[in-house]
Amino acid sequence: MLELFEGRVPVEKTLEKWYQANKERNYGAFVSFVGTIRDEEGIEGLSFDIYEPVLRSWFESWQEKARKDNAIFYMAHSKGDVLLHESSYVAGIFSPKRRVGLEMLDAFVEDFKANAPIWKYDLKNGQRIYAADRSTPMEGAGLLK
Amino acid sequence: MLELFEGRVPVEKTLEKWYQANKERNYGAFVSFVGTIRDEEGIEGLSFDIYEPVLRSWFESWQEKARKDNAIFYMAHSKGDVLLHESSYVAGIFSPKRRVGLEMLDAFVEDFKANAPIWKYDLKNGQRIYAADRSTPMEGAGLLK
Amino acid sequence: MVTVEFLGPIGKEPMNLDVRSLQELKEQLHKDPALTQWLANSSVAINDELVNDMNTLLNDGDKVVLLPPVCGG
Amino acid sequence: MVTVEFLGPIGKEPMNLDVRSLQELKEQLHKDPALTQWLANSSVAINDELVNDMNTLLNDGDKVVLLPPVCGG
Repeated sequence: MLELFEGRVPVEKTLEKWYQANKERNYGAFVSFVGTIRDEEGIEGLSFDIYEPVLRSWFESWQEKARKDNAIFYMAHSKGDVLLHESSYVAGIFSPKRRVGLEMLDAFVEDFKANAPIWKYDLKNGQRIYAADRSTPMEGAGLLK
Repeated sequence: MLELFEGRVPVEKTLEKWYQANKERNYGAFVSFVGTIRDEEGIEGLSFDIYEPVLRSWFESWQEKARKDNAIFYMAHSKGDVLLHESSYVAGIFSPKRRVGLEMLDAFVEDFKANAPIWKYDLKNGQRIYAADRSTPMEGAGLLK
Repeated sequence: MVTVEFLGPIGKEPMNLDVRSLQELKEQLHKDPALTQWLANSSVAINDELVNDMNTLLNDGDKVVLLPPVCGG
Repeated sequence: MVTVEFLGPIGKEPMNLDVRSLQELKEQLHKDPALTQWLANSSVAINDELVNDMNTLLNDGDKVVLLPPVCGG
């Protein structure tokens, strides 16, 4: 399941909801990742744009992979502004055994960074500045170069 | 921090407490693992013995490793009986960046399985049966052979 | 007619263009010098499917989006 | 005198033994045939520190524990 939030992700409620929805479903392992905005480089926070249709297909392709291992992915992400020490990203996977969960979550988060259609901006001195230096061209970039 | 519980670990409260205690401390990543008892092989649940002094030193040696990477480990585990679909083990790590967290949690959980002084029993037909086939000799085993 | 949307930091209003191929689209878009850097590092989706092939045909009513470099999380 | 505790599934009451070395301890413990299998796969801690060296000395009042194969989680 993929959930988007205006502003920060409510981490505790999100993890609780996922856990509750799956605890009786005979998964032995639940591995999760929470990303929180760090106070660094003088930023006041981060801000995100998301292109939802492509994000949903990207997520579905991972859900498909997970299904083959009898696992299931969850993800929550922020749109708009997220302030320092708030969380913008939560990902989780339920799997029968821990090894599959740990490995798939790792691969998922890596691919997420490279290919999920989300744009990040620093909030600095009241401005919203594209994080160009930390951004990665997606698969197939430069087709119209 | 290492916490032991009689019976199941209260997962949501535990994750919430860890998250709350650390969200303002400028960690960018929180990776966690929850282990839940699967309904398999006809068991009614699992039961655990723990030797706490050696578990605490084992945990402290990991905490020491984490400290070098400015990370911090958390762990909660059950003593005694844990029933089907209840959770017996929660581990988490807060780190500045996600890569360190994912890798250290993976190594931590692997070493936990091999070297934490915890003994597992199947609860089956009202009996408590040592899970010999799934158990691993600890480092240095057989010294008095 | 196809509509073209420019996502994230590109910050350009959507356009309607009368183009029948990615080649034609490319030529049209290169007329705007502000787009040159973005064309070099953006991916392209037609009707929300990423495409890798310059020979992909465009049909009337197609929605094309340009996706610049990403950074989620 | 040292005390010896048998952890987890070994299921044997603690013993007090008058031994001065791991070698002596080993000989004493091998007198109980029920322990043979456990001695082959158990680790040993003295005063809650795991030991790997048969030459480690035992002092009066030491606590020795035998840790059979583990499986947490």
